Amino acid sequence: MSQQSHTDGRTYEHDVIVVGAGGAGLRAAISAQEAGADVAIVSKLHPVRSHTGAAEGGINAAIRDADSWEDHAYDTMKGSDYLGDAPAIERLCQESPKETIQLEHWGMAFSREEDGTVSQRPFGGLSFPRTTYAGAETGHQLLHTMYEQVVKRGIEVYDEWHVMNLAVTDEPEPEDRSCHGVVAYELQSGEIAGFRANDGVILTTGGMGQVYDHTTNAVANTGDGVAMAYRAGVPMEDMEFIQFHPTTLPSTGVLISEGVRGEGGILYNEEGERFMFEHGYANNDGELASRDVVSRAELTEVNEGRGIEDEYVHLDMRHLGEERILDRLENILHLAEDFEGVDGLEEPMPVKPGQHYAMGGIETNEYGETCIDGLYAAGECACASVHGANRLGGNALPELIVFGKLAGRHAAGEEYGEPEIDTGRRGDYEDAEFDSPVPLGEPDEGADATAAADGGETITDGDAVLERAVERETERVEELLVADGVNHAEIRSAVQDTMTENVNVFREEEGLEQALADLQEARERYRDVGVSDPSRTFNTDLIHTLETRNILDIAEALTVGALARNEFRGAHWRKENQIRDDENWLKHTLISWNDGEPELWYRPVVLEGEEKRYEPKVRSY
Amino acid sequence: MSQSHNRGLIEDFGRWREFRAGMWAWIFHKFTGWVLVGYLFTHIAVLSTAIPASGAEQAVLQAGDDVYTQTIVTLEELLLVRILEVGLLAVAVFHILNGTRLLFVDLGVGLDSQDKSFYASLILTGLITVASVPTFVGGAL
Amino acid sequence: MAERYSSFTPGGTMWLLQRVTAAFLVVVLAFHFFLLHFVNHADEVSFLASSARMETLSYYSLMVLFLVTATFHGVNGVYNALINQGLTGRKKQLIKGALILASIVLIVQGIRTANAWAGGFPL
Amino acid sequence: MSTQLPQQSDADAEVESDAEEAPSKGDLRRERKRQRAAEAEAEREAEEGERAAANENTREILVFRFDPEVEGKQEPRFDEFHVPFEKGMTVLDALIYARDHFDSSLTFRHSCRQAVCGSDAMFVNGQQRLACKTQISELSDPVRIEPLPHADVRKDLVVDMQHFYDQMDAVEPFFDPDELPEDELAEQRQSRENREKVKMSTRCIWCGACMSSCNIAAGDNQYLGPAAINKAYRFAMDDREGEDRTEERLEILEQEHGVWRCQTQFSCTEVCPKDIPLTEHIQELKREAVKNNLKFW
Ligand SMILES: Cc1cc2nc3c(=O)[nH]c(=O)nc-3n(C[C@H](O)[C@H](O)[C@H](O)COP(=O)(O)OP(=O)(O)OC[C@H]3O[C@@H](n4cnc5c(N)ncnc54)[C@H](O)[C@@H]3O)c2cc1C
Ligand code: HEM
Ligand code: SF4
Ligand code: F3S
Ligand code: FES
Repeated sequence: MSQQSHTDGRTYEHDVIVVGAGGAGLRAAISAQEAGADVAIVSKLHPVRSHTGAAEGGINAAIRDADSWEDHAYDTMKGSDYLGDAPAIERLCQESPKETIQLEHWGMAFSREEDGTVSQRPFGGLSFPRTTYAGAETGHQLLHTMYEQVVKRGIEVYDEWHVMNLAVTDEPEPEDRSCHGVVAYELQSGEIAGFRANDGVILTTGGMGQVYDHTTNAVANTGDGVAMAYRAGVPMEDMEFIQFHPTTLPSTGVLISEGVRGEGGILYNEEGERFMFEHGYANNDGELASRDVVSRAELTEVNEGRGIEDEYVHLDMRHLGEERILDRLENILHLAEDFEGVDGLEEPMPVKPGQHYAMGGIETNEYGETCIDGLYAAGECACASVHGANRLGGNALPELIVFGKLAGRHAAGEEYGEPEIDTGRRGDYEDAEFDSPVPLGEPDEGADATAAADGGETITDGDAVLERAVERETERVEELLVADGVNHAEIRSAVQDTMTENVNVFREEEGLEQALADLQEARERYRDVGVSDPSRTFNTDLIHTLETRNILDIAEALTVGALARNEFRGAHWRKENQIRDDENWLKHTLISWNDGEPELWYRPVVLEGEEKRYEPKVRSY
Repeated sequence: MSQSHNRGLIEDFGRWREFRAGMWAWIFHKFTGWVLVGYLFTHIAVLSTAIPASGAEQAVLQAGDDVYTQTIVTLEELLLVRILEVGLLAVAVFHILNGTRLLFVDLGVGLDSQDKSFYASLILTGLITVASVPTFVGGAL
Repeated sequence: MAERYSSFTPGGTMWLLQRVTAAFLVVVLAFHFFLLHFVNHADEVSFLASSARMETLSYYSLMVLFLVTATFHGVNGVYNALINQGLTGRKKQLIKGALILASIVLIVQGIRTANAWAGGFPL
Repeated sequence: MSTQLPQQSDADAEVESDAEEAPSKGDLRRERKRQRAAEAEAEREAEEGERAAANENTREILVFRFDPEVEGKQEPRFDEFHVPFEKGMTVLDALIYARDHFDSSLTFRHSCRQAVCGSDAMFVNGQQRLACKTQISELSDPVRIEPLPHADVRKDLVVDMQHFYDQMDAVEPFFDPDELPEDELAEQRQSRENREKVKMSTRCIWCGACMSSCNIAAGDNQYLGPAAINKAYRFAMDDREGEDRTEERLEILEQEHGVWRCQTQFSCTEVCPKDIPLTEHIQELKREAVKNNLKFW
């Protein structure tokens, strides 16, 4: 097979290229097309395989007369522990009702009330039962409904094309750069091709759960979009805020819905103690305390030697009675049986905390724009900052449809007013004083830097930039395919181990520093990585190797953020300073990739809403 | 490049060991249906000897010496034919019973116990066939 | 995209007829077997006995109907089975023609036989 | 079965002749790499044997291997792996273990690990199953894992799904009501009963297990297949769509290769990991179609 057949691949050209086909990507594509653009979706998975399909709970939307978007915004801001940006939060809450009903108009099979209207249910942290749902499979219904609309509109989908990099010009300042397309690798054929985007590229690559070894996220959630944008110059925002869900099955990370505790399920440690009460973690709410509290309690039990098999605790629902369980929690029985081999009617279910959601991501404003011209992001990979330090259940799905739509329209050329949230090093920001105990970033400095740093000339022409990007990626693949070296799986599991060990629910300085050292070592090893499968057909070995690089970059930024933020806010807990420190930390963490090295800086939170300012209050429920 | 492995018919059919009730029912119904059509054609062919026979003298007919009667009697004298007839009965009975099962399925009745009704058809076919052996194989040879 | 259906398609009709004939056949086939194997034993068959039965109009018409339905049911079944195996295009048309021809021959031959017994159409 | 595009053979021929003319550097390197891969393979097998002997609690999996490009894998074969058993281990876990520890070229689709993405339907011990939803403790040793039957194998356990997707697209799989409420904040009403009726049909995750298990779909490439028919059912039965639209949907289903091809084999219903009563839905549509046709008379 000649090398040629793979490198001189075609270039595909569209107005808007959407990377990813989860809820956010599909919504972005539909709205870009409605705004008149020729749009194409490029996704490493077929759209219906996206992880949006896993969401169970529902979509928060103030659609009832007794409810209001202002209340939703208030709840969200409070839930975020005052680290969300008000303009983004208000956008979310204002547009969510319309977008949710839009889904209904597209036929989504929501659960219904007697009078035929869609049902809503209460969810943690909400002052009104505004979580609109479709059984326990809201995400599945949402994803499929939207894919149906994509089919209906004949939007082009390139599925099983893994996007490897962005084609971004290389002006010295990221704020001056522009994005002109992406480079992607087709799994089936091994073809590497350029996708020219005349108007814009929208990243919607979803979560990054694979940074941890125990997660509710999919294997494909490797944060590719975040890492690509990061290396192209867009800062990562608030990466240290990771939500851990307290009840996931130990062997797979499959989520056991909060519903079990809601119905009266009880958590026990190895000694059979109901530790939430007996050890005083939450004397009022017990098992029903908020996610971060329960997660911390479980881990404390395990760390103090009262965990079962030193790993997990038991979630018992047997006392609810077979009838009630079958009626309301049938799905849970299947999950426990299928994924853990446990019969929830006969024995307690093993559970432990697992990574669930990344609050942080690609820095964007309230329209989904990044600081690079022509580059947008939406969905879990983005951080317009609606979730701040802690996401409320049911707030991610509205984020997909609202910001997906806005980014799509914007990329297709529709004008919005001046954004109120700044991106990049513009407006108000401060540089951080941060001394890393270990070297960070690329071991051989500059390897991944822009052409300017390579000594080449600065390219600012769109086609040339894309061409160069394709060449580079082709070279990279060729090198990986022939290199004899370390297996990506070893590196990946080293990263996951240290992240789970040191950057988990509990974080302390020593552990975080250890993690940075381990990550640096992993980076060293990654230099010798090699792909042992020589095939051009469906080479997942290669894809996983590429993804591992992204995981490395993200894990590092996440740890740097966690080490810098010495306070306890939302999901981020620090041993050294177990209080929320509004005086010093009412600001976003931003990390930029600066010629192969992460650079930390901060931006104040925007608490000014359209009409009022959200004053930080104590977060208690 | 985009080559792929087509496993072909042989491998597909090699999976018969992994068939489940509904598939067996399908295969059997198919097979019995084909046997029945085959029989229908031969049956009419054999019966057609009645056409030349109808031209025969009344006496010949009385004596049963006509082509038609002779053909049938000769055939019936062969044990093999008798045994084949039992087979035919089995085939027909199965086809009828399973056909009835299918009719119910088409009406949306008893879909949940489709495997049980298949087994029931099989067992009943067996019973009826065994019960009919004396009538078929016996009788004046 | 699979090709769109345009005008009235016989697909459903044939399917329905296959079921209707099947339901009819259950009754008649059972009767036929019973009459010719249990009531009258097969080895006792003779031209005259057959002839005697065939001379009644009701029996004659039942048998002709039986023949027609069985032929339709059987041949349509075979045709369906072939389509299920992916028979298409020219080959399909050819086989369809052949099957129709065979059915006609079968039915004509059957009726001639019946007429032979009945000594013409029984009136 | 032959979902392969005809022009591909030409493309292959071209590539081959290219390669013959001047074996590029890349080819040479790849050649060496293949050799190394073969050596590593031998080593791995030896190691694995030792491991198996040392560890009592392992499970043996037999995995179908095929790669059109890699020498030694062009002829389909089965590879044997011994993976340490853990409570709760699924077939997918076993495959991941084998890939990460023994042979990183072992290829299969998977993503969610929780039976919602539909990537990993496979033929495991004689039945179409989702690897991630199948406890290995429930299977007899050795666990035999093959790609979905009746689909072209691309590599190892990866099959070509394009044909399946085409069939899904053929039924116009999208909601299409006559009219919508004027107020963009007003929902269309749907009764609970009606939602209940379509509920099961909306659960499909496009895994293709049903299609693979159906002998009719195997024989007749044009047959819409159970999943696509079920998708059409989901809309045809939804009261929010208008009557004319429902009729159009029935017309699509009534094509020669539509619902009539189904011979009620039930295997689709049996293998569906989402417990969708596929046969029932298909049968209901047949009756609806007949009723609809009778109106013409
Ligand atoms: C178990 C679970 C339950 C949840 N429940 C809820 C809930 O009840 N309510 C709620 O609001 N939220 C919930 N969430 C959160 C929410 O579901 C997710 O945040 C959201 O679905 C993410 O959607 P997305 O479109 O951003 O990404 P995804 O749906 O993950 O899609 C990512 C897409 O990007 C593509 N992609 C990734 N990398 C590349 C690449 N390199 N090249 C090309 N394509 C690429 C993938 O193929 C995929 O199509 C839940 C999450 C989980 C895991
Ligand atoms: C006596 C009652 C009978 C019943 C209830 C019956 C029922 C059925 C039914 C329901 C089918 C359709 C199966 C499907 O499409 O899924 C069928 C198919 C068939 N029947 Fe019958 N049938 C009967 C008698 C006969 C007779 C007498 C013949 C022979 C002439 C016959 C030959 C066939 C054939 C060839 C098929 C097609 C089989 C295939 O799928 O390949 N049947 N039958
Ligand atoms: S109907 Fe069931 S088996 Fe078929 S594709 Fe859908 S989920 Fe899979
Ligand atoms: S297996 Fe096939 S024949 Fe019908 S019942 Fe299912 S589609
Ligand atoms: S991995 Fe998603 S269905 Fe099995």
